[in-house]
Amino acid sequence: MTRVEVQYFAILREQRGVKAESIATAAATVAELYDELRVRHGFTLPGDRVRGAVNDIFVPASHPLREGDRVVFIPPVAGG
Amino acid sequence: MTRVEVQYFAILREQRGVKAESIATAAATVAELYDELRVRHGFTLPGDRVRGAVNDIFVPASHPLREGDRVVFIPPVAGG
Amino acid sequence: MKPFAISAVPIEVAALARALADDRAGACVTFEGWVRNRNEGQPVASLEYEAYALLAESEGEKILAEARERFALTGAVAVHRTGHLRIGELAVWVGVTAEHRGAAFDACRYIIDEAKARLPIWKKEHYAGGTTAWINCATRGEHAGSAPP
Amino acid sequence: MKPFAISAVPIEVAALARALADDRAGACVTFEGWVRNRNEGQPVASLEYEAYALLAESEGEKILAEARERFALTGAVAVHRTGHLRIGELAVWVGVTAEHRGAAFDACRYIIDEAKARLPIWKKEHYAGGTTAWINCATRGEHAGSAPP
Repeated sequence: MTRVEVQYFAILREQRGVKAESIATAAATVAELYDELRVRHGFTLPGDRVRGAVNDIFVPASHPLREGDRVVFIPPVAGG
Repeated sequence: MTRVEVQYFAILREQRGVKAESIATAAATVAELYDELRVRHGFTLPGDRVRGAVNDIFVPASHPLREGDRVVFIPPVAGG
Repeated sequence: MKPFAISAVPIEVAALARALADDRAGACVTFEGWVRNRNEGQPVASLEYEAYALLAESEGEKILAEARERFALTGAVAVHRTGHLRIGELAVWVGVTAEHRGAAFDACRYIIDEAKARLPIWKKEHYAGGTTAWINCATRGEHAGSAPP
Repeated sequence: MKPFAISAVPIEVAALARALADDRAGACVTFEGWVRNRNEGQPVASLEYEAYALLAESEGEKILAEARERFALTGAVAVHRTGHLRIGELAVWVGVTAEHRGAAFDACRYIIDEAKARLPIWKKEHYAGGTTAWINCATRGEHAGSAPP
């Protein structure tokens, strides 16, 4: 199990009801972690609409998780 | 003879030494008046580099002069 | 002053503009994004901006650096608000200076276009009846960041 | 307030910007033309602007009306200085508002491009040694006004 700190923004923060939480996960990648959390928390955004950041840097979905990482899931931006 | 009021700006004002003057002329058009004044005052700008305005409206070079008109000769603008 | 900043308090335009003063500059182009009273035909009461500030600032600085590389600029500064804003309030400010106006216009446009597409900043519209919506968070909208994951 | 003005005194940007406030507007683009310290490689000490004010104002209003016709604007204002200006001083200000930023950028650019090409306003550069030159008055430069004579 890997322990990571997860931060939420915007619609994800509202759907989760907290800004951040500490998670122990068997997920190996950012994408796997999102899928796990999506099921657990009922997030409406599919995984391919969400980008990941680890330790405040954008990362690909396949980015591996390491102990102590700060992971942020980034909903689509307003753009307008 | 037609009496008109002539106003000068920028390089024409400097070369003439006054901002405005009253002129009695035999010239029939704006272009003819400029040619007459260019010779008399030694203006360096050729006629085709100068636009005319009569009574504060741009006019073509062939515009006829009438008694009491206010005529302005407009050097090329800075543009930059 | 940081060239790109996220601000939770009203943007002080006068101070930003003063910071851009430069004897070599002949042109200054600014863009201001204001909260408008309707969006896609629907009346809007107010707007809430939320930012992932750390990443928004580093991505914002990257955008300004790209603009300086692509265009002949003398200066470039930008600030984006967060928090709950009223109609007419200033949400984002971009200021660019250059010797000539072409570069200033093109760079200012580049910066705001990239900022809107890439910064992890979200907006939530509040409507007259008390309902709200996160804009583009549902199914539309672009990914934040410069490259797809 | 006149939408286009020639001003012999310093341009008050704050008042002009306030006049553009509009709840429907989501974008405000401004252009400022500043007196810069060199032109075409030559150091400039100061700049003098002379305008045929009456015709410059009517031609300026025409340009603003064209911009309103071509682009979806909520507002457009411009002011051009006359007189002797120091390096860094504001010579011309254009402010445009629109629902969306594309129209605001395009219109602001249109207005300043047309203003520079068409308004009967001349500039005289003063150099360090005390010499001066009317810019483009000699052999280059465009005719003022919208149509050739």
